[in-house]
Amino acid sequence: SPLRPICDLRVLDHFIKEARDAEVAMKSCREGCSLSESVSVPQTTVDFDVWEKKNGLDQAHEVQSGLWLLQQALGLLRTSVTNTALHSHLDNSIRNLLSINAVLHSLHIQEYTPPASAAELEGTWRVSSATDLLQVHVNFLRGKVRLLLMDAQACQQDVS
Amino acid sequence: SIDQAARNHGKKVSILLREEPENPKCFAQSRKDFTCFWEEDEELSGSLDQYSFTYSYQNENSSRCPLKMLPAAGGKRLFFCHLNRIQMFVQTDIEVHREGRLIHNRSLLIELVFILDPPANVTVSRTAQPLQLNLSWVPPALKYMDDSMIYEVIYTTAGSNVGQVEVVAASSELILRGLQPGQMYKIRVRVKLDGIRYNGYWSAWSDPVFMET
Amino acid sequence: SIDQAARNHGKKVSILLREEPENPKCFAQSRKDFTCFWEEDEELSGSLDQYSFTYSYQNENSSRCPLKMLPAAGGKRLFFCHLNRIQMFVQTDIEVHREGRLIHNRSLLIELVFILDPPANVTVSRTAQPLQLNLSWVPPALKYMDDSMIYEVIYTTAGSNVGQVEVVAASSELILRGLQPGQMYKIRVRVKLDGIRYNGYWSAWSDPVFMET
Repeated sequence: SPLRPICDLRVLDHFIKEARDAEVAMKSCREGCSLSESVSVPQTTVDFDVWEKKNGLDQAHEVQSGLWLLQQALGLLRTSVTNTALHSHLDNSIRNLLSINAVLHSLHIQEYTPPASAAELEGTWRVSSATDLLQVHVNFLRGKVRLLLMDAQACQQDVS
Repeated sequence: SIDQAARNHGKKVSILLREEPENPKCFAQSRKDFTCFWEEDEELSGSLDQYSFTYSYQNENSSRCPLKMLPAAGGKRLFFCHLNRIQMFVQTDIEVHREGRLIHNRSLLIELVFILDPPANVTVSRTAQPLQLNLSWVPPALKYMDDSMIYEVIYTTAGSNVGQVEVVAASSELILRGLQPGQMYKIRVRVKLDGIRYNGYWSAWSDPVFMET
Repeated sequence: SIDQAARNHGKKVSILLREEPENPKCFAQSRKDFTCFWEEDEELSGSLDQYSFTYSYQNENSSRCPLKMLPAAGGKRLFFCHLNRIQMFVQTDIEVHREGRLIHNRSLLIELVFILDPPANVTVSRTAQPLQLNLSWVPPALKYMDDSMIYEVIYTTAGSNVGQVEVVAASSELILRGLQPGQMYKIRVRVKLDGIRYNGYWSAWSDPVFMET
């Protein structure tokens, strides 16, 4: 069956709220919640003038590579955290990232081929604390991911 | 309570047996709780170890889900698989084999097969106006999903078989207007996800509440 | 108009002086317009060139923002910095020094400190039903943000001090129901971002509109 485009942005808003719940849980975590080594993360910052000048493919690529980096980073954090309450938040966050990829796929945004290593990606930086990582995660979803979904071509004709 | 949860679960199974022609029948109850099952005649069914239930999410290897068997009414048996790790917005492919032979297969999106618990604490009270009743209820507790729920309210008078139905979206209260005087009304509510982000089946009806106009 | 813009700006400053304990107080008005300020006693404050306001976005060098000073009521002075180049969804670190000594510092996300202009063209009309009024307004024009706005509507009868409040999300109209007959209603609306992607403070109230039931 042809995939229905998922245009309701509340899907993403839901993931944003859960990402924030994970960030809050991490902030109050006292034991077994540290990151074992520093990880590469995407730039979250949005200057609207700059963003609007990029073409759709570049915007999509920036979002997809960021989502991939966050998947790797959260996966690593998942293995270094021992706190069980956090496990459930992190499992959920990782599943949500996969779901966001599925949403992008439903909007006919070109499939992303991940690089062999994060070092190949431009515009990344490193964080060494779990709290910073989860903050980047929230800010990335609220910012670039939401902007990309909002402008998705597949949803433009959708005036029902 | 656990009793209540078991009763709700049983009702959901009945709803699917009635509503869903495909097999296995599957439903999500929350974002972490997905169940599939199918029914067989006791006489024709085999032992549990003859069956295998496998599922795979897009681009993932397939996994096996352990099965449980339960006797059911009318000489039937139900075979259940229950998943805690679920992935939404991604196609899920399901296969059931019996002794190596494929007996059921189905592809679905988990976010489209929700059955919620019925609305709780349905409460009715009189309003300042004579032929109106104020109705409210508590939506099933699903974090961040209550803005996607729609409700159906059915109300009937004691003698009558035909009920009047109202549909309510994204609100958990309703004023029933234009009622008949001096009647005992019986009111029930059910809930479903609205089909925009999430979809599924209508829940069971809530326990009824009664009020005289 | 420029007058209107200046009046709106002044109202936003008053709102922050009342609502925001931290210093400097900062607000965004649009995607390209971010202002910070703090207040000092005229007698204790220095000359403008004693102060420096610096800000930096994560992973960037810090920049200096030129300051302006304005006299305010009650023997106060306000020091303002206005940024045109703004970055959202990233932490902004702000420091204010006076003669080399740090007097204020604050970290914030610009997209979380919006104050919008109040809703415009608030319009009220009668409906077919007697004790209802139809209300609509025009949201502030902000690209990317119109689906993130929530509104508060307050309506009071002439004699009364207590208003009734309704909250509206993602719609710019409302039907007021259950009003009292033969009353003059005064109605005002304010707006805020909903807190998911963008957040901030409640705007000033719109100019009131009046309608008799």
